[in-house]
Amino acid sequence: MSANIPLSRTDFASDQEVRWCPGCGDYAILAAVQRVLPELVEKKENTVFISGIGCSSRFPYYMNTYGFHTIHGRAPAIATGLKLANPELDVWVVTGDGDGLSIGGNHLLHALRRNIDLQILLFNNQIYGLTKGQYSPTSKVGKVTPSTPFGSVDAPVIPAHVALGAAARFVARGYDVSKELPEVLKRAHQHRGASFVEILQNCPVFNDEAFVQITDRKQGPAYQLWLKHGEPMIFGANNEMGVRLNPKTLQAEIVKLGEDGITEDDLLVHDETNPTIAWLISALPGVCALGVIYCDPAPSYDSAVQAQHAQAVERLGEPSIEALLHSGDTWKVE
Amino acid sequence: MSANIPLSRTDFASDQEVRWCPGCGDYAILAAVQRVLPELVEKKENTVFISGIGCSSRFPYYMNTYGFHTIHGRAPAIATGLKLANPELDVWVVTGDGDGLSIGGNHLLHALRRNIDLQILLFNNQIYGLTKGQYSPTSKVGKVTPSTPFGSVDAPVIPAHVALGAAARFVARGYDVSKELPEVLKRAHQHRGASFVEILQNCPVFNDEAFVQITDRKQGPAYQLWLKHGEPMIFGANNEMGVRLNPKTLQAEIVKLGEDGITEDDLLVHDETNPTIAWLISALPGVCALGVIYCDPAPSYDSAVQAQHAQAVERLGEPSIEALLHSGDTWKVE
Amino acid sequence: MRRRSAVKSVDRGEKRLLIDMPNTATQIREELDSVVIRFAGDSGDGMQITGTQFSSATALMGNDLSTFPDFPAEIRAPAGTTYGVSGFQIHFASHDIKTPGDAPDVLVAMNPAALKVNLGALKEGGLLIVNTGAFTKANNAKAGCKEDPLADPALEKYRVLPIDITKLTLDAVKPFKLGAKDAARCKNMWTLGLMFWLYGRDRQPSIDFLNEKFGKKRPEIAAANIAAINAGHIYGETAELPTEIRPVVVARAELPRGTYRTIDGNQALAWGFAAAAQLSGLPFFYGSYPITPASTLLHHLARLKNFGITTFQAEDEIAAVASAIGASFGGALGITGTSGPGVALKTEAIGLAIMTELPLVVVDVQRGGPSTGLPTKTEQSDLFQAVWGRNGDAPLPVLAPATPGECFEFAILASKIAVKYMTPVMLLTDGFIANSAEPWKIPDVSSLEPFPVTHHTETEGFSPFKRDPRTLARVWAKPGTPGLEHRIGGIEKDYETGHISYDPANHHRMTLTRAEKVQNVRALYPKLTLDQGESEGEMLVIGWGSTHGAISQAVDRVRKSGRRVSHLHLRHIWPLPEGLKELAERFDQIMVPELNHGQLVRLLRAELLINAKGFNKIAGQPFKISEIVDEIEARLGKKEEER
Amino acid sequence: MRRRSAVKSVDRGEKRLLIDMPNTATQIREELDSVVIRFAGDSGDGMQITGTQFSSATALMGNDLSTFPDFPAEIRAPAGTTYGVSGFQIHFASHDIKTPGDAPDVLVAMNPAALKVNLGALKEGGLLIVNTGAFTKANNAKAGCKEDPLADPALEKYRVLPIDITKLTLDAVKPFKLGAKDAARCKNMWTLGLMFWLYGRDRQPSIDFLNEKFGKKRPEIAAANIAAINAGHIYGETAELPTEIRPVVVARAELPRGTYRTIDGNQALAWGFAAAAQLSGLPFFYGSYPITPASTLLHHLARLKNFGITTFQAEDEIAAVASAIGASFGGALGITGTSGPGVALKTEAIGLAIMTELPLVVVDVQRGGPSTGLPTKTEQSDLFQAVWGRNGDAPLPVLAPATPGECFEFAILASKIAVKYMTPVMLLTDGFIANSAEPWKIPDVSSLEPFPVTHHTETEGFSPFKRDPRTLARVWAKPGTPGLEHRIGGIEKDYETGHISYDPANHHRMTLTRAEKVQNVRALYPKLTLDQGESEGEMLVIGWGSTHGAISQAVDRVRKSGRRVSHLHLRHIWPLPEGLKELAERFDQIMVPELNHGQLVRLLRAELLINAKGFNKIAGQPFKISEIVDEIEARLGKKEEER
Ligand SMILES: Cc1ncc(C[n+]2csc(CCOP(=O)(O)OP(=O)(O)O)c2C)c(N)n1
Ligand SMILES: Cc1ncc(C[n+]2csc(CCOP(=O)(O)OP(=O)(O)O)c2C)c(N)n1
Ligand code: SF4
Ligand code: SF4
Ligand SMILES: [Mg+2]
Ligand SMILES: [Mg+2]
Repeated sequence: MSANIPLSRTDFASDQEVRWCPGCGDYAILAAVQRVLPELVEKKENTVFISGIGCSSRFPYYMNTYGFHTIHGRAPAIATGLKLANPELDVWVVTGDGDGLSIGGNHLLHALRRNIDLQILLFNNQIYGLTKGQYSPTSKVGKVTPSTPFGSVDAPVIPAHVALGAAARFVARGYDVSKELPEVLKRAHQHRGASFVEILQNCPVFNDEAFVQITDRKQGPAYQLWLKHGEPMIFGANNEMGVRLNPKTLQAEIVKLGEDGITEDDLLVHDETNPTIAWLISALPGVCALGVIYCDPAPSYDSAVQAQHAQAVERLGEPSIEALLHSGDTWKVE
Repeated sequence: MSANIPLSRTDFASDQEVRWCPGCGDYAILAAVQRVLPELVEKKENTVFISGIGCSSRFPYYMNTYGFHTIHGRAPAIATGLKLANPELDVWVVTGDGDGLSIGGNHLLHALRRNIDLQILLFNNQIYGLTKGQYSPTSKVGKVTPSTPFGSVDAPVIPAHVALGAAARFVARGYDVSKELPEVLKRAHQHRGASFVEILQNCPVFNDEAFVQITDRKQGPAYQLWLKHGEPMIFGANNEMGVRLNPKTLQAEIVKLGEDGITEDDLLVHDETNPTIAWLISALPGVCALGVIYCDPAPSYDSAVQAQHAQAVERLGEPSIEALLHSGDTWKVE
Repeated sequence: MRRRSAVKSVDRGEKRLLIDMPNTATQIREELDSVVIRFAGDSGDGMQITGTQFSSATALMGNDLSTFPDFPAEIRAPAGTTYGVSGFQIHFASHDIKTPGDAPDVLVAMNPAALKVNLGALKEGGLLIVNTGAFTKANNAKAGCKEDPLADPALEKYRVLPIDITKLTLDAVKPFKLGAKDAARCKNMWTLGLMFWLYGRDRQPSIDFLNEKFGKKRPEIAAANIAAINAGHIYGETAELPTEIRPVVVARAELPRGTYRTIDGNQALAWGFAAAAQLSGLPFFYGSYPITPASTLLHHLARLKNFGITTFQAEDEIAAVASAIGASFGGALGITGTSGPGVALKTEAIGLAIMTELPLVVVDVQRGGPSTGLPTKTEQSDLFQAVWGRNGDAPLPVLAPATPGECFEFAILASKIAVKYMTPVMLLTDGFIANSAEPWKIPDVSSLEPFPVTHHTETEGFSPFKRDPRTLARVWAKPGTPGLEHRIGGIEKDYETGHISYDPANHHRMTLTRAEKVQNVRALYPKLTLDQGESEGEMLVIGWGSTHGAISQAVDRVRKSGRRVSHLHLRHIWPLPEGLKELAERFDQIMVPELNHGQLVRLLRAELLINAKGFNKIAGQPFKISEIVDEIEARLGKKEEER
Repeated sequence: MRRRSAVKSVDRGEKRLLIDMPNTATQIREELDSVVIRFAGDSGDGMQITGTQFSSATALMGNDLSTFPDFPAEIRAPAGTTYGVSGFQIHFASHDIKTPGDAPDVLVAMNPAALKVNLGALKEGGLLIVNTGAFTKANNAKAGCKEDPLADPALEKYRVLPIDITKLTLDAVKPFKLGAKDAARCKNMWTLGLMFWLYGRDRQPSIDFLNEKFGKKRPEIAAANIAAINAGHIYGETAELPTEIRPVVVARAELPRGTYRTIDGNQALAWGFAAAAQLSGLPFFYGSYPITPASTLLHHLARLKNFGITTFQAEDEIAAVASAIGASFGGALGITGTSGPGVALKTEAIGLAIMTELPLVVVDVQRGGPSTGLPTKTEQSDLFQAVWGRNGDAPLPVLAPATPGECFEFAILASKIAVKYMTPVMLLTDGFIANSAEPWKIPDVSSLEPFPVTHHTETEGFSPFKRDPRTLARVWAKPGTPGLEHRIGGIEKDYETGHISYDPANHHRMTLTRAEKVQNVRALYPKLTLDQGESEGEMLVIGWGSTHGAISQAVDRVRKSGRRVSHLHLRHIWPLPEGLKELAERFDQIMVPELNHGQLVRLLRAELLINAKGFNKIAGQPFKISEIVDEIEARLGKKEEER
């Protein structure tokens, strides 16, 4: 507990046995978080994980930090109160595609809009794991599940789009077994204000290989566009592909470098602070943007609340209940 | 009630006295709806207005159609059930910025995502009218209200962005006293699937002149960009201004035609079906996009549900409770 | 014995004034014990301001008083309609009073609609002041009157004073060159001036109020309104009023020594919570979503930022309670407030607070239900929801102050229970308590007992569910404390370790423990005492909440007629106080008047197995004293000796 | 009198088979009246399939039976841990039985964790079959056993049959060249085969099941599993088992004539609703959000699209109930289903349905609470929430079937009440009813009484709140009907016109009317009848819901010992049936066993003022018969003649 001994990965592992199914992507995410936290955190006691309900939301039990496994969908609202009451805490929210986008969509929206300084990690496995496999708001159209035996008929949302629509100031994407995940988490942590990170997560039991195209060790890299601020959007196993914008139609195209005389100069350059680019690349056809999609900091709600409190004391003076009760009209009976 | 006599405006006015404050923008919206409905509707009895709670949500009482003044924030969910149970109805949802974006944000998101065939009209007065003037999720930062006596500190959302983030397929914008409002409503009605229409609405009592820059009879037109599909984005009192896209930075600029040799050809051309354009123009600096921002139809949820039912009957045959109860393993005791 | 008290000095914020009694030399004042006045007009007529100004002036005169504002659900219903009528009733007296009065002695009707809606309430022979200027054909029509309502023979039962207030006001404010609308709006101040004259009230406080409100930004408005007050006053002094209309004097009430102010329930709650924050030494967090009639609690608290009070207008009631739970988890005093429909939405999250044993106060300012119901009307129909309305066995303490003033102390008590017992607490008030003002003796702040909370810091043998053996409260270890890192959640937990446990016996034990902990709260209750009467008799009337005044007066009346009736007012609904069954069994009958369809009465029957019988009014309106008197008398029947 | 019945023919979907009794010539079968077996293993061991297959085979043999699946909250807890243990208990007998049994006669433990968790339950002298192959050092450690649990002297109290099922299974399935995992997974079928031999059950249905399930896609899996069944069976026939382990025969139960199937509660509900849709002629809409243990109701209904059933997986419980209300407004039969925390969320919207008087059925499949509680365990702790858990005076009918089979008829009754009385109805079941299967005599569909609903179409004198003078139900006029355009909402409405009304007297009247309408529902109740015993005596045991079986058996036992105890099972919780108070008062004592902290008991005391006393178990587990027997006996004390 002394501040001098640097924290290590094991400091963040609780004594509870991890109870996810064998092969669940949640294990890899847990490992990534436990690995990166020692780099980010000085005082373990200031770290708090708040979750809703779902397989993913079991996360806090496995972290040897403060934690609160709350109720379905409400984690962002509970985290908001916690952060406002105790602004020096480092508050992480862990949620799922059902918890965060189905029942909890509105709280997510408002936590992002208000720009509360939270790291919100949404484990997207495109399914309800804990309740045994019903489809979720991110499941693909036609998904056959116990509640949609003839296939689902409603279109999914793109979590990054929901976040951008909610006026989020930090949006990123990663996946469970990716070695870059800790780096993405680090960026989210650095950002003051609400950071939204979608983490693609495999559920081997109810929705196996939903992201295999992207996450496959061998084929995957060809479909991963790792974003770098200020750099042209290049991807592919041999960095041979790129993203180009058609300025007339405002549509993005996947192009091959070298073909038809296309060079790096023709490619779209990533600008983290540009919301239109963020919107566009969140839903590229045929390639998945990963890393920091959008980062354009603004003052956080909690810091503004603190500032208002300080101003109030300056303007209205130190509080006195006595004076409060006697404010306005009073009279004496003797 | 005979189908032969065409319906008129007064057919849609109920016998209830309209109880909004004098000068409330809701009157103009009511008039616009009552004016346009006879053009859109053949059978008045098939028209239903569903609302939540708020001044705006009193709307159904004044329409001589079927109506349901429900509970705060839940109108889209109730309308969803209604439309699924009775697909031939023409269902309109009336909501406010508090009803639709604060408490009801999640139901709005999912009604849009699912693409239920509803017309959703959100009366945005940037305030809670009915509860006497607290700030709303669309109120400007710094807004002083009874609940924010020192000014609000959270950033508002842009309703059109919320809708686009929710994967809406039709997004439009109008304002209360605009003469084009009926036309916008007509387009919303034509669209099969969920149509989202934000209507800027003045609340003279608690948030007077919130939109006066845009809606002012004289100055207003200079700030109104009425969108036309396939046409360059021109606006201004004398059509002298335009919107140009900087293809490098992907940012929109307001330009003056003729200045620096700028011609119509340099301007961004509106494409209703392009989500990136929709995103960009929903939040232009210095000018307000009005009319149809986005329209890119996809099969509606309700029609897909109907199709599945028909297929099920085809595949599984006419229903028999007798057969159902005897399906699987049974045995006889004699 | 109370003394007839004297108002010595009046402290108006910074300023100190001496009241000079209005000059009553010109006319002889009628001396009355108590008066009930109802101001009624269009929502736009400013009746609520007239009412509150008249109340302040009356309080400053040393009368006891009680008020009842009654306004429509519409923000501004179209002018002149009956559903747009706004009313404000005030009862003031030279003795201790507890209700805004049954039937008004005086009705001020500013337009035909107000007359139509309120005339039925006026006492026979009562004084009716009407603004004839508003009785135009158009206005009569808007109020749905075919004939001229002033020509109605029904008026003959009353003493009618017709005045063209509109015209007299416009004349009075002409010098200030206001627009037509603003000029007409001064009518209410003209009326106030007349009433000030009639009841010998001092004008200065209202003049100060106007100057403060409009002085800086629109001085001409302030000046015109002040002129209107003065004109109304002069009119009273000089006009040749019918002789039966005489100025009135109501002597000072006998009130205990002390400094007084008027206060309404939501204000008292806000200040009580601010006091609780200081007494506990905890940061204070209020998460809420606006809803009538609870919104003003948020508004009051939002102004107290310098008290270290954080208010948060959440996106809905679920987020509101969730944020308060989050704040409590973070070591703050987390509070949330709403009305019935909002409590319904908070139900699931309250269960989480029960399960995780976190402090929380949930204020329910009840209104007419079910569903949206009668949003601006009062009712007591959320008791079931408060005590029993949750999934699972989910007990929590439920408190109910009886008057606006008591809201102050109950905000403190609720907070104290929440942190001492690590439990959510439900605090039930209602629209009537929230909105009506009463004179309130300002408590001596130094006499309020601190209950300092220190969060747990000891790492040795720590478990988040370690309990205090006496209270059964678990320890409160807040994030940020080194060495106490732990996880809690809504799943059942092991009694010892606090880890998740699905063990059957453990669940049984934890359920009993949570229930027992809530029962233990009775250690903080005062001894059960009757509000009035002996501890045995013909009938015990058991009430709760805002019906206190009406029941108290009714029992008083019946007792004066010689009946052995007592009044017990339950301020602690759950757990019920000890000794209640024994007490109740010493009475022949038990009557439970409630503004609902019978909720406390069922709780009492279930818990105590006593044959309590309900007396129910579900009209969105408080009880009248006479309604309760009549019911008691009917149930008692003739007195024994008369039989 | 029931006859000892004979299973004549078995109808398995299309196929018709004749059961050939297993050859028992080689060994003499022990004849038993009833047997309780518990299968226990790791979540990954497939114990639920073993259990259901054994149940089907047992049902087909003509035994009466009752089952109790008990699985962990984790989807797949790590293999070998105690919290990952999954259990399935089956009770079958030659007589009518009603519970899955108290203590098992036979325990099958597939690994050390399963042994550790379940051994305590096994009857002394019971048969313990253990898979020794799983008792490795690593597995012992995972189960938290330091010593070899098979060496534990505690085992001496039981008849232990150690078999290396793992090895025997791997040997049996070797020819099919499965991967190691798939091969090991056949263990449960080997065990099933052994148990089939032990109890003389037919293997064919399970073989058919396997062929159907895997036959097309993975025929090798089907073949291996079938081989495992056969190998287990052969092992029983040929292995030299200890002589005290003898094959058993349980004679057919006496069951009424008819066609039978097994059914669990959620399936019965789904089919009941499908029947209700046909009987009423209404389109059917089910809006729901997944939650344990209610999700399978959604799954069952989702498959019935050809019945004109629309299912809608909403974004949350509020949207689920809201969509059902919208559907009802549109003229359909709107239903929603969930568990306790979901009902909490639906509270506000249910109030809207009460206020607008729209038909709606809310199914609450109760689970352990409060909050997230014990999601996969059973409890009866939502009764308060169902009856009283809403803001405002908000009554609605509450029904509670007692068995899985009764869910079918109660789904129909709830739907009928909803549409006949234009009211939401709460239907309470629980995790136990939802998941456990019982043989169910398939009702004669033609005997189900239709209740055709025709929506209102008459424009003459129409008001949406026009009431049927008998039932007090308002008319149901659905959008799309010419000339009946109208608006409804959550604000109080005028009794006559249905327009918004803030009138005090009207609100009182409407509140009473809504309450009276709900009371009128009793017209659809059957006459109040005891489930067992005379209508007076020493004790009346009043139960409700899933405790029926345990109470019934317990009362039966106590009665056999000569005590005058009767059993009343309330299936209609609100309003309470008529005649209940009179009946209850004819008993010396009233005991109300509940799986909660005392909810029905309080309702009975409050409503009837009877001195009912609770008997409560809050352990997430059903009552054991013996627990109730002991409690009854303790309360009765010695028999009079013995005193
Ligand atoms: C109020 C409430 N409704 C429903 C549930 C049941 N429930 C638990 S988790 C869950 C969905 C989980 O999906 P997701 O958030 O994607 O998490 P995953 O299990 O996939 O990680 C649901 C519906 C609940 N616990 N509480
Ligand atoms: C559950 C619930 N919470 C809160 C309220 C109180 N309430 C009624 S309307 C409203 C906000 C209205 O704002 P908006 O939707 O913008 O409508 P407007 O009045 O501005 O048209 C609120 C908070 C309520 N009726 N129900
Ligand atoms: S069900 Fe899926 S998401 Fe849940 S623990 Fe298992 S593998 Fe992971
Ligand atoms: S408060 Fe505002 S929004 Fe409401 S009716 Fe009045 S003017 Fe319109
Ligand atoms: Mg998921
Ligand atoms: Mg608004």
